[in-house]
Amino acid sequence: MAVGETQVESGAEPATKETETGWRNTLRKIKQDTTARWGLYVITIVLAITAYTLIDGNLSRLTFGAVSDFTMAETLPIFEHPERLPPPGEAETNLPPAFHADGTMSHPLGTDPNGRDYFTRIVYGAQVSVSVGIAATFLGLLGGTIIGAVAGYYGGWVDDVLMRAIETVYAIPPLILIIVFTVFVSGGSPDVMYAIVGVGIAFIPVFARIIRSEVLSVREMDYIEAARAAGVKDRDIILRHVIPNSFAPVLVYATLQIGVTILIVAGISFLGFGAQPPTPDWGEMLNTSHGYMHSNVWLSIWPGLAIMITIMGFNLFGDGLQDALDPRINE
Amino acid sequence: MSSEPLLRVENLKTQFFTDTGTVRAVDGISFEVYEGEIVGLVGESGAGKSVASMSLLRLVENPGEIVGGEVTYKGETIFGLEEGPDGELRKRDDMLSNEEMRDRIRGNEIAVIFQDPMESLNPVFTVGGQLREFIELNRDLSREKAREEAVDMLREVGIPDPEERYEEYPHQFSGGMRQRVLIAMALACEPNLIIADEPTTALDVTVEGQIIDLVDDLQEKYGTSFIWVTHDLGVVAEICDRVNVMYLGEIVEQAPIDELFYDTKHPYTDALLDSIPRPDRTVGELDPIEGVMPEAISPPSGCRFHPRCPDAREVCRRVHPENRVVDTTESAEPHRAACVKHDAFDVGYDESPPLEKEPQVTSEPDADTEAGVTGPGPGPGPGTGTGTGTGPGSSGGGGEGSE
Amino acid sequence: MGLLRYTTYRFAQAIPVLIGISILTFVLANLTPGDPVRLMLQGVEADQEMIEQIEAQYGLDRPLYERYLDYMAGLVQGDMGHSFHRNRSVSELIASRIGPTLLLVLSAYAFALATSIPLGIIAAKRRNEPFDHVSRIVALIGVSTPSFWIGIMLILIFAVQLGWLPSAGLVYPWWSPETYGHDGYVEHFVETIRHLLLPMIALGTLQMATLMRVERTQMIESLQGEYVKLARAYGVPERTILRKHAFQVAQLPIITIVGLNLSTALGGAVLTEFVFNINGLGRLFYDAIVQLDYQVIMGITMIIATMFVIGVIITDIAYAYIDPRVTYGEAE
Amino acid sequence: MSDTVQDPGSDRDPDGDRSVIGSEMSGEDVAHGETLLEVDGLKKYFSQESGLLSGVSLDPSQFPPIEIGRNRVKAVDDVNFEIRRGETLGLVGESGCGKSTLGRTILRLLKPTDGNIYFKGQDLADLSGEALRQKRAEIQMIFQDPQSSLDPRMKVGRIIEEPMRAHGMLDDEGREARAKDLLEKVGLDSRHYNRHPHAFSGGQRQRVNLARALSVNPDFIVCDEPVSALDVSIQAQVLNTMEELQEEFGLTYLFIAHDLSVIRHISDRVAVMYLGNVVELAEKEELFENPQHPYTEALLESIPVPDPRQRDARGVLEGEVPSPVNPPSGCRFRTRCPRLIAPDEYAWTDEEWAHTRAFLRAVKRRTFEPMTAAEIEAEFFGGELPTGDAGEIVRRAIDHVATDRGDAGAGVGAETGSGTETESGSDTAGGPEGVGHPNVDWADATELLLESFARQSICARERPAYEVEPEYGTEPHFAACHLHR
Repeated sequence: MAVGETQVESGAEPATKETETGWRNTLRKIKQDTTARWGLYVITIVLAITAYTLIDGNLSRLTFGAVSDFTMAETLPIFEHPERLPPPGEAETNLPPAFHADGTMSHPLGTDPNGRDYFTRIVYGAQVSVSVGIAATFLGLLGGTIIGAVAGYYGGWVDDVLMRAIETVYAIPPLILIIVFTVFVSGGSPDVMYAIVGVGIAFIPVFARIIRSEVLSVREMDYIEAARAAGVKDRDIILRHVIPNSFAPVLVYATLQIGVTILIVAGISFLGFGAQPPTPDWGEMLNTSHGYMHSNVWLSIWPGLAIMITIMGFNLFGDGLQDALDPRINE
Repeated sequence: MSSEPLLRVENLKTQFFTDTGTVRAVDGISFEVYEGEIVGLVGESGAGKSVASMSLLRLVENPGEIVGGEVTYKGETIFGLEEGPDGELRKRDDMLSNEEMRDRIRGNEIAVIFQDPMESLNPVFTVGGQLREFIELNRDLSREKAREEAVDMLREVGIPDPEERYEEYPHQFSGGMRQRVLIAMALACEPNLIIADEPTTALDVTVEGQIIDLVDDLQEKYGTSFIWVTHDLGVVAEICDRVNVMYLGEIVEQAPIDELFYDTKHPYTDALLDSIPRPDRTVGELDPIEGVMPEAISPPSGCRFHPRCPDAREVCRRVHPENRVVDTTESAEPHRAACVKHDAFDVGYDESPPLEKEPQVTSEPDADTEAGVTGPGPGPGPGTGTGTGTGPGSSGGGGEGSE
Repeated sequence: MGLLRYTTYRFAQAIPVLIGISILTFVLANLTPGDPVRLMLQGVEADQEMIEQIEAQYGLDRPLYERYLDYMAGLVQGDMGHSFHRNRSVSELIASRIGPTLLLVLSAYAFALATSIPLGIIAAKRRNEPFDHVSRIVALIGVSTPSFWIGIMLILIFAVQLGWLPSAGLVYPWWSPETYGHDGYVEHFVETIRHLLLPMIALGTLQMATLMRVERTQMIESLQGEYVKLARAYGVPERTILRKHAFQVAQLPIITIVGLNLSTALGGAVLTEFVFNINGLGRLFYDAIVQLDYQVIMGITMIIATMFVIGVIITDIAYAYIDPRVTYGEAE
Repeated sequence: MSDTVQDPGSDRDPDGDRSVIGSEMSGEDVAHGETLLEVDGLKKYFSQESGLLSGVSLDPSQFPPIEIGRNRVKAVDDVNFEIRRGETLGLVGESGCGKSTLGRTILRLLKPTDGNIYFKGQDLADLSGEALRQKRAEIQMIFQDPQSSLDPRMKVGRIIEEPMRAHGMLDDEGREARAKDLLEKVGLDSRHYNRHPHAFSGGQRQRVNLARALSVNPDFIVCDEPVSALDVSIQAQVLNTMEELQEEFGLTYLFIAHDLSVIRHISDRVAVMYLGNVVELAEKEELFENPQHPYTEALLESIPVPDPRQRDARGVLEGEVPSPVNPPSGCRFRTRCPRLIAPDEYAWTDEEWAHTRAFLRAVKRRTFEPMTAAEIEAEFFGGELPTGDAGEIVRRAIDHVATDRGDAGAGVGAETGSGTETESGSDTAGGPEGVGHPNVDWADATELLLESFARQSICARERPAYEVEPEYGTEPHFAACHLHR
C-alpha cells in the first residue's frame, strides 16, 4: 500500500494544532471571555492579599517566635496589627470611614468599637475566609472524587451502598451539619479548623454526585471500551482515561463551590461557631457589629461587601470556565 | 408539468458570520419546483443542503443570514433584494413580512419534515395534541374538527389504533412511528410543498422502505410537491423526479432522475456513484473520491471540485463554472452541469494541461486545495483548515439528572 | 395508578435515608471528646453525684448501640427525648417552633418563584440584550451575597433609617388578632405581611437568583430544541412557542432544583431567624447549640433533614407527574 | 521488556523490516480457511434494572406487594456460527437486533449468559481476569463512533501504543517505531504521532482506530459499524484500506453493519440477525441472490437501489419489531412474516389463508376503521369467508369488530387470557375497546384469531433451523425458516 505525502501537514493547519490540548484551548477561551477575565482579576487580588497576610503572620512567628505579636504589618506603614487592642483611651473608637465628615485618612474605613483600624481587619479577614473556603472545598473535592469515582466506575452494589450513604449526609442541610459537627467534635469550643473539616465533610456528597455522574458518562464512551478491549488494566483505565476526562466539569464546579463555601463559613462565623475573636474574619466581624447596628452602621457594611465581592469573583470565574468547557456553546 | 413553477429559487446565498470567518454555506443556487413533483437535493454532509432548505422558509438561525438571491413562491416573494437609492441592497417592498411568512406560508403553504424524529416532537405534549395544534393553526379549523382531522391523518399515515395513540406521548412511539407522525403533520396542513430534510436517514432499512412507500402513495393522492433533501443516492433513485446535486454550497448538476444516473454530466456525481457499494450487485473494487470536501469558509478557487476531480485540468483551477445547460433530454427538459469539460463552456478545457496531482491513495487530504493556488482568479485567502473534525470531543454536558 | 405506586415507592425509599440520618446525628452527638454531661453542664455548678444521676437518667452509662436503639424506639413513638435546659420534651419544643420556620421558608419560596421565573424567561428571550445583562448581574449579586448580610442591610435601610418596617419578630397569622392587640383581621393580615417582608426577601434572594439563572439557561436550551424549530416551521407565533412549547420543557429541571435548594433554604432559616429574632426552629437550634442541649440538637437535625427529604420527594413526584417520560416504579 | 506470548516484533529492527507488522503466529496456530472462532449456543440476556434490589419492585395491587421481575432483555438468544481464518463474516440486522451485543459478547466485553465462544479451540466464555486480559492481544475491536472511540486527551501515538503497553510488548522506542509504522500502514503519516484526535476528520480517526487495533498484531477483529458514521465518499476510502490490511496481515473480520450494500461489498459470508437470532447464514452471493428466509428477502427488497430504473421492485415489511423482553415463540419473525405457514388443523386453500392472515394482522394492528361485517368480508376476503371450522372462527372474529353486530361469541377470547407470550408485541396499544364504537371489541377479536390460527402454526410451535442446498458456491446455506421443512 503506497503511502503518499500526507497533506494534513502542509501548512493548512497552524502549528498549534500539534500541541493544543483541551486545557490549552480552555485557557484561550477564558482569556477571551470577559466574565471569566473579571473573575480572574478579583480572585487574583483576593489571593494576593491572602498570601500577603499569611506570609506576614507566619514570617513574624518564624522570626520572633509564636508569642511575639510583632508582624510585618507593623513594619509597613499601611497596616497595623489586626488583632492587637490599642490601650484604652489611646485610639478613637467607632470612627466613621474617611469619606465621612468625621473620618480621617489614617483609618480609611474607620475603627471598630475597640479602636482597631477596620481597614486592616478587613484586609486580614480575607485570610480566614479565603483559605478556609479553598481548603474546605479541596477537602470535599478529594473525598468526593474518591467516593464518586469508585461508585461510578464499579457500579452495582458498591455504587448503591456508597450512594445511599452520600444521600444520607446530603439530606442534612450543610449549615446545620457543619455546626453540629463543629460544636460536638470540638467539645463545645468551636474553631476555624473544625469548621474546615466540617465543611469538607458536608460537601463530599455534592462532589461525589458530580464526579459519579461524570464518570458514568465517561464510562459509556467508546474509548473506555476500546481500552478494555485492548486489555488495559482497570487501574490504568481509571487513571489514564476516566479521571482525566471527568475532571474538567468538576473543576468548574469546584470553583463555583469555593464561593458557596465562603458563604457558608461566613454564616457559621456570623453565628459565632467559626472563627473566634479576636481573629479578624468577615463573618465574625459581622457578628460583632450586629450589636452596634444602631450606633455604627458602617461596621456592618464593609465585611459584607468584602464577602460579596470575593464570592462574586469566584462565581464569575466559574461561569466563564463553564462556558469555555461547554461543548454546546463551543459549536 | 405546468410552465410556471410552484417555487423558484434564483442565485440564493446564505452565509454564516462566525468568529473565524464567513461561511458561505449556500453560494448562489438556483432551481425550480413544479407542481406535483419530487425534487431531490443531494450532497454529502457540509454541502449546504439543509441550510438551503431552511432558507426557503426564511428560518436560518443566527449567525446565519440570507444575503442574496430571490425566492418566489406562487408569484409571491419570499425573499428578494433590490438596490436602494444609496446603492445599498435592501429588502424589496413586495417581500412577505415576517407575519405573512408565519401566517400564510409556513405550515399551510410549505411544510417541513425534519431528519430526527426523536428530537422533533415536544416530549411533554401528546402526539395528538401537537398535531392538532398545527392543524388548528394552519387550516382555521375548530378544536374538535382539528382533532378529528388529526386522528384521520394518523390513520392515513399508517399508525395503528390512532384514537388511542392520539393521547400518547412521543416517547411511547418508535422512531418509524414518530416519523409517520411528522409526515402526518406535514400533510395535515394541506400544503402545496413539503420540504423533507433527510426524513429517512435515522431509520432502519425496512422502516425506511415503509416510509418511502407511504410518501409515494400520499404524494400521488394529494399531489403535493416535495423537496427531498438527502445524502443517499438510493433513496433519490427511488423517489425523486428531478435531482439537484450539491457540492460545497453550489449545485453542480441538475437533471431528471434517469439522466442523472445514466447520462451523468458532472465528475462529482459520477465519482459519487462509483464510490458507493451496491446492494443489487457485488462490486469488486470501490473507486473512492480522493480527499475530503473542503470547508465552506474558504472554498478552492475555480471549480470547487477540482482538487478532488479525476478530470481536472489547469483551467479548472482558474475558471469557476456556473451551472449551465449542457444537454436536453428527450422530453425537452434541460440537463445542467457546472463543469467546463462540456462544450457549453468554451474556456479551452481540451487544450488545458491536466493538473499534476500528488499520489494520495487513501488519505483524506486536506491540503490539496492549496497544493498550489498559482493561477490568478478569485482565489480565496490562504490555506483551508480542513481535516479537523469537530471541536475537542469533550464528554460534555456534565451535571446531574438523566432524562 | 402508576403515580400512586410511584409515590409509595419513593416514600419507602426514604426510610433507609431517614434511618441513616438518625445514625449520623446520633454518632455526631456522641463524637464529642469527654463526657456529654459535663459539656451540658458547662457553667452549671454540679457535683459528682448529680453528674452520675444525670448520666443514669440519659442512659449514658450504657453502650452506644443500646442507647441508639432506645433513641430509635422513642423516635418511632414520637418521643425525641428531653431538653435538659428547658426541662420540656423535645417534641413539644419543636412543635411549638416549627410554624414560624415553615411560614418563613414557604414565603421565601413563593417570593423566589414569583420573581425568578418571569425574569428568567424574559432574559432568555432577550438574550444578550440590556435586560438580560442587568438581570444576570442581579442574579450574580444574589448568589454571591450572604442572606444574613442582606437581612442586616434591609434592617438598616427599612427599619433603622426609614422606619417603615419592623426589624424583628413575626406576627403569626394562625394566632388570633387579639393576641397582638390588632384591630380586626385586616390589620392582623397587614401586620403579618409587614413583619414577614424583610426576612422573606433576605432568605428568598439566594433562591431567586439561583432559580433565575437555571430558568434562563433552560429556556435558552429549550428554545434551541428541534421541536421549537418545528413549531416555527409550522407558523406557530413566537409568543406561543415561548409560553407553551419551550416553557413546558424548561420547567422540568427547575422542579428538581426547587427541591434540592430546600437544603440551602432550611440552613438559611437558621441565620435569618437569628438576624430577625424570629422564634422558629432555627433560633431554637442556635440556642440549643449554645447551651449544648444535645437532645434538642438531635431532634431538630432529624426534623430538618426529614423536611428536606419530604420536600425532595414531593418535587420528584411533581416531576413524574409533569414529565410523561418518567416511568413510575422503576428505580431512579 | 517482557517476552510475552504474542510478541513477534520484539527482536527485529523496528524500522528496517516491513514484517515488523507481519502476522506470524506462535503456538496453536490455525491455518487459513480453518475455523478460528466458533460460537456455540451463545446467549446474552440483560436485566432491565441494576442495583442492590434489581428486579424487585413494589406492586401494591397484590399481596405481598413485592414483585420479582424476570424482565430480561434477550438481546442474543442461542446463536451459533463459525468464522474461518482470513475471511470476513458480515453480520447484518436492524437496530436492536442484538448484533452489537453479539460482537461485544464475543470479545468478552460482556459476560455471556450461556454458551461457548471457542477461539482457536479455547473457550473464551470460561476465561476471566488476567487470563482474559492477556487473550485480548489476539482479538481486537473497531468502534462505530469516530468521535468517542479515541480519548480526546491522549495523543494519537499514545493511543496506538496503549494496547502494546498493556501487553508488555516492545520497549518504549520499539512501540513508538511501530506506532509510526502503523500510522503509515493505515494511510496516515508518521508525523501525526504527536497530534490529538480532534485534529483529525472522521475518516482519519477510523484509521487511527484501525492502527490501534492492529498494534498488538491480532488475528481477529470485530468491526462494529466502522463506516456507518462516515460520508459515502470517505466510506469507500476506509473500506478499501480495511481490505488491503486484511490481505496484508491475514486478518479475520467479523463485520457488523446495518448497511446491506457495505456488507455485500466486504463480506465473504453473511449472517442475518433478527431479534437476537441468526435467521440466515450463507455465502455472500448465495445470500444476496438466493435468500431463503422471508426476513432476508424483505430486507433486501427494502433497500433503495441507486438505480432509477429499478424502482417499484420493492415489497415492504409490515409492522414493527416486537420487544426482545418477551419475543414470539418459535420463529421470531412469524408475527410479521408475509409467509406465515397455515396451521395444519384446518383445510385451507392458499388464498383463504392469505386472506385470513391479512385480516389477522389488520385486526391486531387495528389498521382499519370499524365497519360493518359485510364491508369487512368484502375488503379482506373478497366477500367469501374460508370454508369449514376456520371460516366459523373468522366469522366470530368479524362479529367482534363489526359495527353492526352485537357482542356475540365472547367464548374463546376470554379463556385464553392466560397466554403470557406477547404475540401482539408492541404493535397494539393496550387499550380496551375501540373508541366510539361500543360493540367493537378489538382485544377479543385479536385474541381469538391469534389463538386459533397464529399460535397453531408450526412457526409458533417450533424453532426453525434448516440447511438449504446452495445455488451459488458450495458453502452450506443455513436458513431458520419452516418453509424449508
